[in-house]
Amino acid sequence: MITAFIFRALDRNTYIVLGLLLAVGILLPLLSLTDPSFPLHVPTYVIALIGKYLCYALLALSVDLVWGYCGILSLGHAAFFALGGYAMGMYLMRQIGARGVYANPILPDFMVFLNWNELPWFWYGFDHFWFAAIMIIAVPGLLAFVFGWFAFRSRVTGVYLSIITQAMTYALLLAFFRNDMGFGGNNGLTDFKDILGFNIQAPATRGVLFFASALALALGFLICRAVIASKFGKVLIAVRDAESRTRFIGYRVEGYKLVVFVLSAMMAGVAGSLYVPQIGIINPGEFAPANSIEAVIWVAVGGRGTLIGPIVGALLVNFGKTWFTSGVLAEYWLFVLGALFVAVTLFLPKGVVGTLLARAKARPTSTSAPAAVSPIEASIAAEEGA
Amino acid sequence: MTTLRPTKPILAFIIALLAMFALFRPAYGADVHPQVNALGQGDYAALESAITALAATGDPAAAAVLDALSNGDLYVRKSDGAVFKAVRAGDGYALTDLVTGTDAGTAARSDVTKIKVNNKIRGQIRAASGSLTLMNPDPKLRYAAAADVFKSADPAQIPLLDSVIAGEKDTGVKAMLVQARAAAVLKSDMSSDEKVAAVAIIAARGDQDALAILTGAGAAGADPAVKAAADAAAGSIEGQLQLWNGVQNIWYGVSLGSVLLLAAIGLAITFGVMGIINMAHGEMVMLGAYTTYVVQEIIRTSYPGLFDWSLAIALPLAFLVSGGVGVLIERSVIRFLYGRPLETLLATWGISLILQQAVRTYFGPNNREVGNPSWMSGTFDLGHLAITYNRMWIVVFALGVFAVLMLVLKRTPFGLQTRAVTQNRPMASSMGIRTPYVDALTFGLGSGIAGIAGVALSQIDNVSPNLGQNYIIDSFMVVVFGGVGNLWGTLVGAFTLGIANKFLEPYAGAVLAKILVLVFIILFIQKRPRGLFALKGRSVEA
Amino acid sequence: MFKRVGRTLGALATAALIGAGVTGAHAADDTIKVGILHSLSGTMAISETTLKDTVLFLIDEQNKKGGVLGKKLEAVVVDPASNWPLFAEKARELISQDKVSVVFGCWTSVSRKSVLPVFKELDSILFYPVQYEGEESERNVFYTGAAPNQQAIPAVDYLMSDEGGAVKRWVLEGTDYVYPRTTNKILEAYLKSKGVAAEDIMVNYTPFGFSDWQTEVASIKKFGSAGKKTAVVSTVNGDANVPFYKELGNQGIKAEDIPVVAFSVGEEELAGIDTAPLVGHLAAWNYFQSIDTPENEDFIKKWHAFIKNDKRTTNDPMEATYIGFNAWVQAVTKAGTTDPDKVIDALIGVSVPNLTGGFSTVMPNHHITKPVYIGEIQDNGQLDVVWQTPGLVVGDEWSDYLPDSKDLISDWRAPLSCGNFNVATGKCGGS
Amino acid sequence: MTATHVETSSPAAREKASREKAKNSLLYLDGVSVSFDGFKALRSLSLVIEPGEMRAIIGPNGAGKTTMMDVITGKTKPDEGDVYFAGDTDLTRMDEASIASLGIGRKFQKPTVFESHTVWNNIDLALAGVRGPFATLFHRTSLRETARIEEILDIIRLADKKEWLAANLSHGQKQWLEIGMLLAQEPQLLLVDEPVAGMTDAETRETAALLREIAKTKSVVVVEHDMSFVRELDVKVTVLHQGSVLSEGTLDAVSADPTVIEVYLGR
Repeated sequence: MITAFIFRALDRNTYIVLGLLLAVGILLPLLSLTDPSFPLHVPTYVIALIGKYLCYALLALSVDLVWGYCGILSLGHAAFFALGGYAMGMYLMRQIGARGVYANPILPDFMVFLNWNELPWFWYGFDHFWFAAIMIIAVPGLLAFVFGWFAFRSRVTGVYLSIITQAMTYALLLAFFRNDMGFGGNNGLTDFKDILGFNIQAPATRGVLFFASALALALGFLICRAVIASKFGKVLIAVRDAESRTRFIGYRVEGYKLVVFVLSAMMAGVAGSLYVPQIGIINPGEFAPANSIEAVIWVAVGGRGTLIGPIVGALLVNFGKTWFTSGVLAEYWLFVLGALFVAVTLFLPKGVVGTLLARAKARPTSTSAPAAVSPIEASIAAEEGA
Repeated sequence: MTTLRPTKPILAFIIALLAMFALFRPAYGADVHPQVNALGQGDYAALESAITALAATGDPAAAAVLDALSNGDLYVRKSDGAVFKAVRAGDGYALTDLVTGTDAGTAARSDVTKIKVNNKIRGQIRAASGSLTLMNPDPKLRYAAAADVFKSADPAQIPLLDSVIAGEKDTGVKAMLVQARAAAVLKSDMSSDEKVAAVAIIAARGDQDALAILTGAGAAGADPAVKAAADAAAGSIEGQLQLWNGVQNIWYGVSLGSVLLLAAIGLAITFGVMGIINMAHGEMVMLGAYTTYVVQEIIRTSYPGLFDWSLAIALPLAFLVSGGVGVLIERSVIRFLYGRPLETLLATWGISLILQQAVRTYFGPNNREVGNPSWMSGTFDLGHLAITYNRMWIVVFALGVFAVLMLVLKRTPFGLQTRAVTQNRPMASSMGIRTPYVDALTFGLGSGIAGIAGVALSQIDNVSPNLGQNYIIDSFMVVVFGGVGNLWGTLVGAFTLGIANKFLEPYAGAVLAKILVLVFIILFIQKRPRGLFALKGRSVEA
Repeated sequence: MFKRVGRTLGALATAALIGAGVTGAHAADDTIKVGILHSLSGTMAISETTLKDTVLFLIDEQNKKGGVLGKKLEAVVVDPASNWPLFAEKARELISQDKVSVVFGCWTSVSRKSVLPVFKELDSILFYPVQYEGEESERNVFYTGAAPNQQAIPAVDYLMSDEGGAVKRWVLEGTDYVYPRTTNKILEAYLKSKGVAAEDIMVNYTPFGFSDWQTEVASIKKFGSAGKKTAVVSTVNGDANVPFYKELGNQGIKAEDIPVVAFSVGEEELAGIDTAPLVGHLAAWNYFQSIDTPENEDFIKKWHAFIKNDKRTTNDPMEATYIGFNAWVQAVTKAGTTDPDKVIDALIGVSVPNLTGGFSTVMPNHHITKPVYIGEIQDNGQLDVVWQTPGLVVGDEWSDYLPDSKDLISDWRAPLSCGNFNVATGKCGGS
Repeated sequence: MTATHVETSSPAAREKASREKAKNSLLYLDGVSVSFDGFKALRSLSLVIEPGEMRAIIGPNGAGKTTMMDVITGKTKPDEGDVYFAGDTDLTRMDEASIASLGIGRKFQKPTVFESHTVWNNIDLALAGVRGPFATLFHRTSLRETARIEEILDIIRLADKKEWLAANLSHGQKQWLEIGMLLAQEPQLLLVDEPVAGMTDAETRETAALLREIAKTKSVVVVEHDMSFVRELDVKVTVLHQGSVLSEGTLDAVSADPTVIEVYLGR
């Protein structure tokens, strides 16, 4: 059943994307291990940078799955991303063992100097990778489940949902800032030494982490593709386009929203967990509502309702950010980002990829005329107009 | 204060004696220049004794000299060690002779050194000049002096107080003096009957200060009768203060609520009435605050006399600036996005980034100073509740803005058109209402109100490019909690959240209180997705 | 058309690679590059922008003197945008792509923690100019701001002294993050060691950017009216200070009654408030603009000329940057190279003039010696020194008042070369 | 047959009587009231639909037609009153999805189809069968289902446009597609809200024929303004006014009813 489910997703385009991602995932780390004099040598800096972009791309993909395909504009996905990151961070903290500055075999440094006497219960188990791996998926999934179960059942939709997801991540931001929470307060978790026994800063480990990110993105893409290609995916789009209609033909919409929201949260959690070892720190700043909104703009730039769009958007915007925040342009970054938000919503409502796709579609097909209104807009308008 | 440093009682005693002399109006004549100049010699310890000596002369100029010293206006001329009052004039200082009050020429910056004071010296000066001004003709000053004496509670001053009380006509000042005397009595070694009487006087105050004095009086080692009386009085005050604590929480909640209301009320129009998720709302508030700053800067440099009017002048300007920017945003961006609220969210978020960075580039990233006009500074007591003027005015102002807005929306043709357009755009347009015009003006109104909220918030918060960011989430919470499209909901929502927050704060701490309120709102929205005062209606099915 | 998108994606990736590779390759040899890693946008821009300008100013001054080792200095400015992971990314960019020899940067502890692994991995030098909670000593970092014992403890000593008002009762008011938490832990232990009873210490925390201080100020007032002299030790951070002081002023808490001594409030922060009601409240720093020395006067004059605004204030982190910059210049001159390993070794023991008329020396623990000043807020927004430590204070990275760090010392000289040597076990902790 | 309000003193007895009445009907509404902020949209509305019956409901704007549909389909919960389906299923305790699964299909006044899906997928989604999220995730369309979709596409005359996006259909085609989706649900009862609004005369006639065809096997409730269309349907008519039933009978009979005339023509 699962294989059939996945198999259905495999069309030619999916092969291309998967192939490309895996090629990048294997080739770049290999090239980074070459001698710097080698003409195709890739500096570690680039690996670290693109590794981060890949994690962001996976986050964008997860946002797109709920927003682009189901019409749920979540402004709280940074929370799931950060929770996944924290789960990984906790594992990495426990791996430090007695090599912390205070040489305490059990307690992480920040607990030592704040006079904690024993490990809080919620840190138990994180010394095992398998446990952390489960938590990376389970914690964001559980939060999404609880939150979604209440919200979707009470039919909180549209802007209300966006605003309370924002409130959710904001509340978590404040909570994780508290030192009493036992997650290192605003400094977060850092100073990681190794992962699964390998030095986390070794070029080879970096390469593997990079590959893992590319692989996770490829898998995320494949899963999204399979979901979209299934009847489930059709129902999602149906919910996005006309929620009431879907209810009146007998689909329990809240169930669908819940499943896709939880799936998306889990993907975001995985993205966060791969992000943390590559960046080397996780702190409450990752919960900031602004981060969620930025992830949404990646999707909007790339094109929501397409699966390539969010990946392209995340890469484009973050490349722009890297480029703009260096040198003389530094002061203008926020102008550019702000203008991008405005321009995309005004002139490119379908995003870069969406626009390209629409143009490509308009040319060869004769059976269908191009849609006058973007269905997404129509559905959102219908949703909000009610 | 249980441990008295040696200088103080001596000083007070001398002052007391001199003050009694003062009642008999003896003639002065001695030149106090040496005593004044002594202030400029040596370290803090030397300064302390110099102050004592100066006060001991009882010269009428002494109070003014001490006042200037406390304000940090006294300078020593390096060449001859003479002490002057100096004010900045050009590159140097203009000097004034302290005794004669005559102009004493100027000095270059490097020629004079400031006489530094610290808190301890300031306290000493306050006690000294408190005693010196107990006979000032101005009852307000006398009252303040009596309050200072009450705080210092020095037994050595009892004789002085006795004589002053006898001559005092003003009942308010007199009551204060009596309390000051009682406080001093409790510190003295007078009879226990006297002390029990003093306990009763202090207990009548019933406030935190009284409690502190009574706790001190009831400390171990006190006379059993005094201790019993003090403990009983302290107990009853504590009970009363507990009650006042609740009142205080409500007031703080109302005050926080008024800030939330101000921040949210513009949003209640742009979001609540028009359905635009204006993430740049906070920046409209910020622009209002910066307008206040600019107005004050101009007033400071050109028309210093108008400073107390600065907020009144800033109000209409802030409304125009923020409103104008709002209209501009509406015309250039938002009008293309009607019916797509989620898109307005993204676009206005972009605008908010641009506005923030624009302000940061133009004004710099630092906080800007916005002063409180005199009528917004200070505190007054209502029972045992200390109400600060700025908070009070902000509550009044928030309610005023709310009332005016209600009037505009309910009683003017513009309000009627706004409601018509937001309820049924095509119908309104076919009835001859110029909907684009109304849209722009409504958005401008919402933004303008955010701007005047900025004027008020500049009085209690930072004026920095980030100002708006601190309010945006709270504002949305208030509007959503209160019920979108319902201004009364916003009013009730703001005060409910404010009071809830302030009641939680003492128990949970500020951080947890805020988290709890957020969680509460999230849960509440699940229960009532359309907020407190949502309009029920037949679902218009798509 | 998917193919087309795929191709675009590929092209982008290639462009990114080439872009990165090309700019990285042409690191010029005729200049020495200096990285500046301070936020120019976002919430921290308020504090950090000034430091960026300071480094640019110092580089300009140095180049007027002919640069270092016969080469001109060239600034590379990046904007980590108050975003902690971006700090790490930018640090990596500065070191491996721009090939800077040294980086001046960071303000918050978390930004420093975020870039630490990068500096360790790529072996470069970071000068960190801000007062912080201590409990850290890294080979690649030089801490020119104050450690807790160079700010907090002298401030408390002053307040406990007769001259400071003989304070008996303490409110430790802070923003809820690591610096206040640690500082308050240290202070609590210190106060208790001085015989202060537990019920005479009140600790309270508020969130970042907190603006409604009514309840907190009221409870300070209440705590302070118990008949004992009370003081507030404030580790309130950033933007929250202005509303805090405004509320103090409005509720009529005067410095003579309950003085507030702050560790995060300097000239820059005071520029945003009407300080008239705050006169007499205190701040503890290692530098004040008002300090009257020829060095300082000269520095301020040149700074004003550079920034073309004679209203701009100077502050403690600027002085820390100044000390760090000059120490680095001297160490490079001494080592005759910008090679990080050699410069790190050369830095220890370097002694450079500070702006308060003395010298600051880089110690083996990578912290520096500093005088500690207590200043009183004046009505012109400046701080006047009312007290200072008799001599220089050596930055203590591992606090003596925390049970787990009192046995640790740091010495980066060979042969010990350890940032957390445990004198009790005789072992270098960590890796 | 006019549905009369059941007058019995005790609630238990009333409920029993109500159930008795409901037992033989397909849809049974008794004493249903709904109010919004003081406005009474339905006042003690009672209505019975027999199995296999087609009923037209007319009434001026604000008569409560759409609210009645909302109540039947679970969108709105009545303040009071009973709603039973197929004898003993209490609809007031169920949500839209379960009511739809019971076999009640609803067509909206404004045609609502899934615009970014193809015509084929629209029908496929509505097809009776799997509804749960996990079931749909792994569901594969069977041959039998394909055949049924083709069949319905023929009925609604959209077979040649099955690959079109629904967004690109004309207004009338969308109306039909929506009816097709209703058919695919295999409902026992169809609620059709103004099916011919905005249609040409030819389309109207075809739609009437289509509905009559459907009514052979299912119960249908049609809400309509268009009198000629109602006449074309030739079924019993219920007139709603101000939230309750004003008159019931053949079109001719209700047209002659003086109260109806008064409501429609005014005094």
